[in-house]
Amino acid sequence: MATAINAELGQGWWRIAYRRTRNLKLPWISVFVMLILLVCAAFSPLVAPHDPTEISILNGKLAPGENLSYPLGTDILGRDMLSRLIYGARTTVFISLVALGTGALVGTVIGLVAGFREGWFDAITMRAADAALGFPTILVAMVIVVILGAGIESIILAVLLTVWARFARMIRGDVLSIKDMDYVVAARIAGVSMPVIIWRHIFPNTVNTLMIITSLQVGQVILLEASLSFLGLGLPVGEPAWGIMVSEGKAVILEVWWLSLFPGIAITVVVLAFNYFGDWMRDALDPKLRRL
Amino acid sequence: MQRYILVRLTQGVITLLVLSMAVFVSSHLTGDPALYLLGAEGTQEDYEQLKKNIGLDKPLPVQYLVFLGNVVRGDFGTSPITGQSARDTLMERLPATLELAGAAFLLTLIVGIPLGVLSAVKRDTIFDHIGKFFAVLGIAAPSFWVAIMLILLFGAILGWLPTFGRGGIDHYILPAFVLSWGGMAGIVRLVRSSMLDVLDTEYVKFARVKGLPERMVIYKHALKNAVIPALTFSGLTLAGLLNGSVAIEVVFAWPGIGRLLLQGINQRDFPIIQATVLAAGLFYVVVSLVVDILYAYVNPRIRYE
Amino acid sequence: MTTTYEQSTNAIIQLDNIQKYFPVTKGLILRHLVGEVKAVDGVSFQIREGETYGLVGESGCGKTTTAKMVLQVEMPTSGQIRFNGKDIADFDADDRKLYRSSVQAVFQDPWSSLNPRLKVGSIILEPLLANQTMSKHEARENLERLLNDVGLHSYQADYYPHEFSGGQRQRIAIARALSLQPKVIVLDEPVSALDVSIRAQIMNLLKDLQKRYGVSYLLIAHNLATVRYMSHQVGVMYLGKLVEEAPTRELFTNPMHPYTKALITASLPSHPDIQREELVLSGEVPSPLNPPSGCSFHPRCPFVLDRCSREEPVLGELAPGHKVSCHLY
Amino acid sequence: MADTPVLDVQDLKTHFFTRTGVVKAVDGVSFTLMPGETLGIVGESGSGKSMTALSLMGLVPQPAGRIVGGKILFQGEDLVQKTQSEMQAIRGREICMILQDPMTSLNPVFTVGNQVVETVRQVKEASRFSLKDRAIELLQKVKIASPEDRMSNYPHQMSGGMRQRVVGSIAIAGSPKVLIADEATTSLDATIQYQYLALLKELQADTGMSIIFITHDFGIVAKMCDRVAVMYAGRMAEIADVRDLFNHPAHPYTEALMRSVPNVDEEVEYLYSIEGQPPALDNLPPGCTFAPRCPYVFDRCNEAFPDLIQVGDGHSATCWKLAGK
Repeated sequence: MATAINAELGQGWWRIAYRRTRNLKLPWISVFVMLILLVCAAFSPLVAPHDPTEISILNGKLAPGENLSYPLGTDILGRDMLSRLIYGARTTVFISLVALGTGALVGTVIGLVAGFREGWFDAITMRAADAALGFPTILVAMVIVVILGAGIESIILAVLLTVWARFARMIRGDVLSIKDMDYVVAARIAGVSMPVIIWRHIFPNTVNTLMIITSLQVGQVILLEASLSFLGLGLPVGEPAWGIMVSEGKAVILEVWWLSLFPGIAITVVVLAFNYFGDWMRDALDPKLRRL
Repeated sequence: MQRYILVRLTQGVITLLVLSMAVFVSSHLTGDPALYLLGAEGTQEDYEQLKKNIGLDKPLPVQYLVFLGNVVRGDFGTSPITGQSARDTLMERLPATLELAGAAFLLTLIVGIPLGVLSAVKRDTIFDHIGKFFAVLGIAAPSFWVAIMLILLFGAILGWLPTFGRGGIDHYILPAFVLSWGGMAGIVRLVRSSMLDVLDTEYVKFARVKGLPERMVIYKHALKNAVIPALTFSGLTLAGLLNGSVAIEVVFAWPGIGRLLLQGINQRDFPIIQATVLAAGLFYVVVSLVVDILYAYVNPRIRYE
Repeated sequence: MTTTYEQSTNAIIQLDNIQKYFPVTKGLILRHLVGEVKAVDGVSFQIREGETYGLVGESGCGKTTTAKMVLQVEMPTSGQIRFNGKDIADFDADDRKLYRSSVQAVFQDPWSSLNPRLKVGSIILEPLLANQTMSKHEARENLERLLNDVGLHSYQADYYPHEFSGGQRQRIAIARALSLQPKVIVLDEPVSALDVSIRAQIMNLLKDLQKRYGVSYLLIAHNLATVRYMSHQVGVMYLGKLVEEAPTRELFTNPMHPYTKALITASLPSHPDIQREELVLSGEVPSPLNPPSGCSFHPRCPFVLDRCSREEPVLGELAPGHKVSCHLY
Repeated sequence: MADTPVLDVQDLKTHFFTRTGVVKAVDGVSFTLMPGETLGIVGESGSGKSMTALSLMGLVPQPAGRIVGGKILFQGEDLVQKTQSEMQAIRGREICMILQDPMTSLNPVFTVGNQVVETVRQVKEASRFSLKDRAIELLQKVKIASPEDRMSNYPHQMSGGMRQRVVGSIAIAGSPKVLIADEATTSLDATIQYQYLALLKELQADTGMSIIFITHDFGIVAKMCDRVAVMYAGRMAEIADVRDLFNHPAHPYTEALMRSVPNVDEEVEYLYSIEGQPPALDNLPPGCTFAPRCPYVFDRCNEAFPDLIQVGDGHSATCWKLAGK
């Protein structure tokens, strides 16, 4: 029994992923949602039936289904909800990609170095990471907005400031345990140089963790962006961003209920899809991380 | 143990210092504070005088130290918008937020821990599925949106609950629930997974082997070990309730510091921003310190180090 | 007999009074030294060409730390390690490179000793390719020879480690250790993680390889039977010190140190009818942070004398090649 | 010694139902255990020896694992038919067990005293007032020095050997008739293991309980056991009195295993080694599970799994070679 578990812990990523996809059901719904999101983001002008900023007072406040050319209805200014949602996907994907990408890069590099070198660099960066992890993100974001003003840069910076820490912490933990593995010791004994050891032995074995955290963080990033936009601290009002759309609908919720409903559903479904996918990936790749 | 607390304490103080620098810098980066305070009718002379009065002619580090000294004494200055002392405004608003956060925190623990335990013990039953669904939804749905939808449902359509402002007990129900949901979901997930881990351990197996009834195996041997990680998390949740409270206070028109902060930002009211941000920071630092001490206390392996 | 032994073989690696102390610190901000864990405290022995030196002892006796110093993963606090007569401290870059390729290791846990991301072929060839450049063709030839040496098929080079059982993985680890044609291989508990029916396969393989290539082994083990089967010379360690050393047959037929005797008593019999002289040790191994005065074994020793708690015994040669550190002799 | 066995296991089958198929962890195991007797169950990892022990305790991991056949007669009553709550009353009082790893058998967040006392209370061996005294008495029995002081220690403050003694004291708290030691000394150092084995013998002499040693080590069997059952790939290979087994092993696996173990007491130039690996339990060969590695294999071996064939008094083995006689 124990050997079977050990065998699972030490498998190559692609092989295990392949084997698990055969045995374990892929979260098809999640994958489907993620694909739709990506298609909407990449090809918004082609997918959207209308220009999201096109104002037509005559068609204002159309309820969903009332006019088939506007399947999800229109807002007060007569802008098409569906098109705005599709362009909103673009905003969401862009911000998540940039913020998460830089966060992952910075965090991974710091984590690798901190874990490998230990000493003062490790002490300082990990204390900072602890502080960044616990500290209320919105507060950080608000301070940044006060300094830089509202806008995409502020959102990205706010996300970056918290996301790097999660990557750094987890990757460092991985490095610390991999460093003590006998295969690393064997490589040192054989005279393999340090950069080669990091590149061949340590980094490839952190990739599982990297993928898992990334997919679990996407949801958090989307939520954060939406919250900031909702509070008016993100993109300028009127832009097609889901958080802003919820906020725009808030005042008229009793009358035009669909304005807030649909973007909220969009956020929830997308975040749900990424979380499920992350959970699935974690279970498939690394059951040790169940607590993440 | 002492060392551990000391390290955390230093870390907290550094966090607050960094935060104070950030808010201090923010007021200097985004324009000239003196111009700000002066208003539209001020003359060049008034301007110079004002600068001297509030020490803006001194070098930046000195200004920061003066600022820090004031802050430590609880003096955040006067709001140029309302003309009131920022500290007084803060103190006026603080109870509303603390009450809401407290109510949400209680809800989080009272519902979250049992649901997590139940979900793990009754694994793969209807309890587990409900627990898991609830947890996943709590993490995925944005709280501000849930709040709006609940207002629509319970306030507008059903008319059962008040939807804005602070008042009787019924005013707390919706905001406290929405505020607690995210953290509650996190606790459910965490307790569930750590409970599952603990149920797999040798000492739980041995507790069964020696003939303890299942109830004791779960509620004595497994629970304490499973709740220890949840404790740290719940501390973070409490600190993080400030996170959610800004949006919730906005949606429910709750007169707390979250809304105050947002107002401050929109009006570029720096004394208010500084006061609220630092108060929130202090709250976070204190809470996480208390939780760390508590954690060390319930975990004998750390206590005896 | 022992004299011919001495003459026919010479030492490849010689440890001379090596020590390894790990500092223990305490204090809030200004950490200060409160003591040292004397993991290895003055150990001397030599590994001879083509022979196996077995190092036995219970957990915490310092045998693994000693092995790590031989592997240059840990640096000794004091003492000398000589390789072909030359002190490691005086090595230049070329010497160091030569040492690196001459001393290899096989570890206990075959699950953590192979990188799960690399194919077996690339694991086995890594030491070789890190030390010399060679053509693809040469590399392939070397790989096939190594796989063949450890009883694996050449097609298995393209598999990943997880596709092998524990015993096969240990064979892969042995092939990797052999790739540089080393003079010495450190075997750290090479079979204790394996199933009983697999252990003999691996031990026999190691013996065969020694015969064929004349490689020396430093065997670290806690199981006396394994040590007896594999070794030519055996050293017994207790709390960081060598308490007895002798050629294998001599040590097992005529153990002298009370601790060695206790270890033999405690090792399990191979037949229910075997009755051994009862020698029960009381208590457990003391902390190496605060070892007992005098002979560190005296609190557990059934033959303790007055002077044992005061004077530290020295390792003395009582019979040819048989050294014991005990006041009884 | 009484003639009725305290434990009579007949054709026990414990299977695991996984996504990839049925794993026959225990597949037809039979043995008896007399009062005061010590039985060794020997096997390699995956031989089903530990799962046999868990089946006896009624603790087969749920929901994947299930006892699908056979009987476990304990003093005449079939434990397989018992409900969980009935089994709970038996565990600790009638049958108890010592697990392999003393580092993890004790709960890290409760004191040693707490864990001993709760067991004493559970097995109702003492009135309420003397719970603590009884706990101290138990710790004395396993030779823990100054037990009063040790009561307030946490497990992490003790050494491995000491912890395993505490585990032992808990296991005997209910004066069980059967004690199962599942690799109970594997993780201990040689001299500590020796002390522990001596302690178990002493406790057995005191209480007259029967002991089942689950082990992979023939040395423990030689030293401790009266009778031995050898398991291979979930099935019984051989069962015999310890001297019979060591003098005349009947099953080729037993024989090969014994010859492949090195010996402290004599010099061996070259060990016999069994080729190949034990089979995967979800993919067993059709006939005898040992056939692929057996030096004596012949046609019949690949056709059907052999019956348990008696070769002497209380000595039988599952091998077709023996049927030819």
